[in-house]
Amino acid sequence: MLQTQTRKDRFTLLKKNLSTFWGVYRENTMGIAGLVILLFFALMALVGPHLVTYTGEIEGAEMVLQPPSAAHWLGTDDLGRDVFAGVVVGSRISLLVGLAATVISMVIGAIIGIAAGYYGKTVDTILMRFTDIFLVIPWLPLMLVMAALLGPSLGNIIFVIGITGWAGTARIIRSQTLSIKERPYVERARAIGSGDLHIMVHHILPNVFPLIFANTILVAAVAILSETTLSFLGMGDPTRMSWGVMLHFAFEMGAVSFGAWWWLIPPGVCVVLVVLGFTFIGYALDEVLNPKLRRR
Amino acid sequence: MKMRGYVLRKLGQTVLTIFVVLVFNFFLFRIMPGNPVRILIRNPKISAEALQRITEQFGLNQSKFVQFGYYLRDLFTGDLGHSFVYRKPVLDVIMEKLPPTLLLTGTATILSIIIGVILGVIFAWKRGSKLDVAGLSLSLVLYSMPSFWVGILMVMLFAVYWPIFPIGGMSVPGTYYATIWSQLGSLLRHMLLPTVTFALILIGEYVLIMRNSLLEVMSEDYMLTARAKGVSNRNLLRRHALPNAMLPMVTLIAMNLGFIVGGAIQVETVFSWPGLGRLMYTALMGRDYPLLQGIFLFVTVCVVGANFCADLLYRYLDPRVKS
Amino acid sequence: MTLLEVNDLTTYYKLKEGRVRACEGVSLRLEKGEALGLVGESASGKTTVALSLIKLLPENASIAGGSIKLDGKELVTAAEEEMRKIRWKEISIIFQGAMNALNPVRTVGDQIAETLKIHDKLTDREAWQRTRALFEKVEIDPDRVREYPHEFSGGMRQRAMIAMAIACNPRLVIGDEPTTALDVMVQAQVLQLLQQLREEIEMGLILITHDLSVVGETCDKVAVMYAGQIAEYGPTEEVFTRPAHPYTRALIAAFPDIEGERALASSIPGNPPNLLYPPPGCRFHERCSEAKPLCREAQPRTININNHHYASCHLLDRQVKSCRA
Amino acid sequence: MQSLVSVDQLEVHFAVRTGFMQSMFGKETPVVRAVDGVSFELGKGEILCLAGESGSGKTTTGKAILRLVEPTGGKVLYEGEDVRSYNRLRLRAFRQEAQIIFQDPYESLNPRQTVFSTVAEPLEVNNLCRSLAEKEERVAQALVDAGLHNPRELFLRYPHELSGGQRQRLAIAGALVLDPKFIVADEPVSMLDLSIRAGILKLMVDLRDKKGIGYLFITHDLSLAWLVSDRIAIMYLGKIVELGSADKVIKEPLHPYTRALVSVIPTPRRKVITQQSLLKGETPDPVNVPAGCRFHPRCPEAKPRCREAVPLYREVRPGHFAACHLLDS
Repeated sequence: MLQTQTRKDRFTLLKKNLSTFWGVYRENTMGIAGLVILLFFALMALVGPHLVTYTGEIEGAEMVLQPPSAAHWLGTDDLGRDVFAGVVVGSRISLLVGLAATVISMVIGAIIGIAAGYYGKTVDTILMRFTDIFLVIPWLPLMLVMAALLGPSLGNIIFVIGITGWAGTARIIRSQTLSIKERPYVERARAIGSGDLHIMVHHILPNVFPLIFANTILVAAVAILSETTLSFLGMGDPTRMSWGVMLHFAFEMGAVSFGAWWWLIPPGVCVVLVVLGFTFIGYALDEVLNPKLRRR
Repeated sequence: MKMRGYVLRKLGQTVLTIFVVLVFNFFLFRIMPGNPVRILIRNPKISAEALQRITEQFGLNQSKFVQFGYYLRDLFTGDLGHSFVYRKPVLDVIMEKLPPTLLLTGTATILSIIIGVILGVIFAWKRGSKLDVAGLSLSLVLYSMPSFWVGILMVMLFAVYWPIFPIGGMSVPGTYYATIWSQLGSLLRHMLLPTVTFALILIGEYVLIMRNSLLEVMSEDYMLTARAKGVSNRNLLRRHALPNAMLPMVTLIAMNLGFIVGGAIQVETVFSWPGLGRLMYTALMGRDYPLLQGIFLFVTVCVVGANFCADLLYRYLDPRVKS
Repeated sequence: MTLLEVNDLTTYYKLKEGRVRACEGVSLRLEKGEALGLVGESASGKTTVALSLIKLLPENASIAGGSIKLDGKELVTAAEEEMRKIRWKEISIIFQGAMNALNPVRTVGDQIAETLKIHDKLTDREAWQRTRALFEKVEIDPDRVREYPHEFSGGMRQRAMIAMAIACNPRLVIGDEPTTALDVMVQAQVLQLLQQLREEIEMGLILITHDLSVVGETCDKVAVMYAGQIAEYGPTEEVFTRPAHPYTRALIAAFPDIEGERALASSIPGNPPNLLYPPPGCRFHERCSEAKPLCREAQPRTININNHHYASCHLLDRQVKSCRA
Repeated sequence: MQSLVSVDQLEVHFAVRTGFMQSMFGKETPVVRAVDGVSFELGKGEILCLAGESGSGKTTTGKAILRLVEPTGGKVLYEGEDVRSYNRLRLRAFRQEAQIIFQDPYESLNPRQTVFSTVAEPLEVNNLCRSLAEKEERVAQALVDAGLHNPRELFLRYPHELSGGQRQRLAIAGALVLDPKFIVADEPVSMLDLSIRAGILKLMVDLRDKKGIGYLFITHDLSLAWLVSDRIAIMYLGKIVELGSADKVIKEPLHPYTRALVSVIPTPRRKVITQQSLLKGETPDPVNVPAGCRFHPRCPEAKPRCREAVPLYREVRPGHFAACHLLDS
């Protein structure tokens, strides 16, 4: 895409593209809100765990399941641990799992989608049949079964979420590739003697990329939700605190009937905010990158 | 003729999908390292005859192909194995738990589709208004919530904080109901909270899709034609926009069947609803592999079958789909 | 008798960047049963004029001024309820892409019968009977009324659109590029059909097109639009043989004529202006080979050249000339 | 005139895509006969026009010559060599000399490529430049040749920042940079406004005069064909029905189909269309090609023989070919 002559030109062009993009994106309230939310949580995950102490030691029976107070802003759990500190520490694992799984999904989805769309015919038929099968298999049971068989660990949960989440992406990218493949500029590229690889790298990829980008954001939202759900259902790594693991323990230890709302609500709110943040950005990108929608 | 070809093709795809799921399932539970059968055999406390029985049942002393044949034979005779926890055939356990699940998911799905479509239409029609913005934001928030967490909030609010509804289950254990009506009333009271939770989870997405789909349709040229023809607003919506806008909804509802299964697992777990979803959670917690595998297969085949029906429905609704 | 009188019609689109002055000060007049051609290049505002006439502008557009009188009745101020009765019964419209202008999930006949039921209050049976008759009139096999748009060929869909447009015997039909996407032969067939129908039922026709020949073929009068304004307006023959505006002249010169000389005409340099920021003075001055300093400063008046032939150009303005002298 | 491209009985048949099940049950797959036995010669520096309605196979013919669509039969000779026998390497070399310009300047340019990249790409793909300076020089020259002055200012622009006419000039520059001898121009002006068409056409004719480029000009517009081309070939349902010098074909057409097409050539000053009888119906689908003469179901002069025998395509008058039974008296 950026095969323009000198490094200086390349830089000028990059600046021009970014400023055009930012100029449109900036106008989008939703997009800015999403960005602010995500920046906040990214900061929490990066810096937060160094600022709080979250130990698994019992601080004494009187400190168990305490409602919020000045000492414990969000109260304590059944082991007397500070819920606020748990939320901060958990953010790191939750985001890590979500992002890592997203990368797996997107790489698989993009490769399968582009290959199926570009090569067409038999390759397409086989890959898409396979994708469709993945699309109809109920997603949570599949993840649960795989997670149960693999055993609870951070790597496994990332693998399970990543490996089950690519099908929708592959479908979307395939259809976009199909439509780009038929554009005259691809035919023109062939007419000047370009090979398949050149066409895929210089013509298909740059034009599919905005879609991959927008889709990554939405897949990330789903991945975070998946992590929470799997961990809640007991498939998470119990030694690595995440929002989902926290909710699992809270539920199993009867926080609901005890009325320990301070233990149940904060991690949930965090999940909702992060997912909302991703969704907002996804919607905004969709609007920015898809001018047809912009007028609404 | 064309229709028959279409049905045949879709049927072929469905059968293929189910076959792949079977192979996948076999692979998952028999071949993968650390698979349950191997764990079973490794159990040092296992008796010699039990080991013999298992070896025979799964054809462990024979080739993988023969094992797969055994597996298929068992499936087609309805033998999904024996549950460790319930000490009963897996299929029996599933059938026992199926009706409560169907009751809950069916009610919630129908409810959410109706409400979702209506709200989506209203928001699209009044796009840009305060109502639209508020509805859209709420839908997005609902869509972003983990399903189980919505359930937990509902229980905390309406069963613990204000104890209006029972905390879970389908009935009060050990109660004798004098009349069918009192039994039904109790059922309704138990059902309300999980149903509403379930519907809330689903509505968000339906509203968003319906609204977008309708907006898209309303910007089409034929809608301009219809307006130019002097069609009244009511008919514009009912006879011109909705038939087109409902098409993506049908696809979505079909695609969502898998999501509904996922929702059922979470909602039933939170509300201790005695259905398939909670059964799966129990199987997971108790590492009851035969049961887990049975539920997974059963649910997948149901969803694949339902998708097949949705495809046929779509074909019926959209005259443009050619075979 | 005057069927339609448009005076000083002005329509703006609101965009984030500002106002798009898509149609400014447009005045037209159409006698009963007359055909008027509205010619212009892409983005010259012709479709905006059409949509303004039936008040079906997109949400971000509105009529900012002027009047539209149909049989003496003012439409600009008419309420939506009233417009709904006028639409199709009095003014109908044929859109460009008939594939998209017909609802894909309803049969073609159903969509035509619907209009008859709405406006002529026909029963279901009568409406379908009329629909079959209309199909015959536009030369489609009436047995195909129950087919869906995708089962029709491009030409047939456009014929069906025409059948729909004349269903309620409107007094004015607006054709927005009705033949553009069609093959030459089918285009000719459709034009011929329109001409026949016009002779049969006395309807006024406003034909919007970028193709001068279509206008020459079917219209009594022509209005040439450029950048949202009418550059020249008059009887077709007169305008095409003695074009007064430099733009019209260039446009006609650019049209290949197999009976003329076999040589490439020169094109008009430059591009039409962006209507967000239209140039001051005459909107054509940047591309005009005869532009004078005045053209850059003042908007030209509309000059009556002779009987019903008008053009907006400083070069034709005697007052301007005499001032100079 | 020396022949640059010579096409002999070119055929392009597509199998209609059917489902897996149908092909498994051995149903016969229908074939679209998009191009069905087309022959013509194009001289060096000649402009030959392929004219016809949509579905006549004119675009497919153009693409098949460049092997952008693989021909299923017949021969294409480029400077005496069979294009169909080319291996990858030779095909690449051929494609440096034979270029294509597409109809829609909005679609034929990659929206994410700058003007420079668009024009430089052919050079890079074929490794034709040793230094950056040389590349810049050649790109700038091609842009100037295509009528885009001050080329260096345009280098970093994107296609959407250009006007329709500029875009088509950019597309032409992308073809010119390789110094082609042969260009297939597929409806190069039909998406452009009338007022900018003439400029593009003039550019193309000038390039022929200056550089001796031969054009296969594909269009549906006969008056345009008459204006720019030396000879015109009229296509109907995958076959050429008539071929001759531009003046002869337009002024003295032989084939009834050509006559019908010529009779509806629009002109702003006279009413020609609405005052005559027209051909009925539309061009049929190339899946079900009529037997005998393909045009007979719509031909106003059809005889019984036309329904049975395929008419011979032959030189009726010197340099003027046609395929019609009515001409074999």
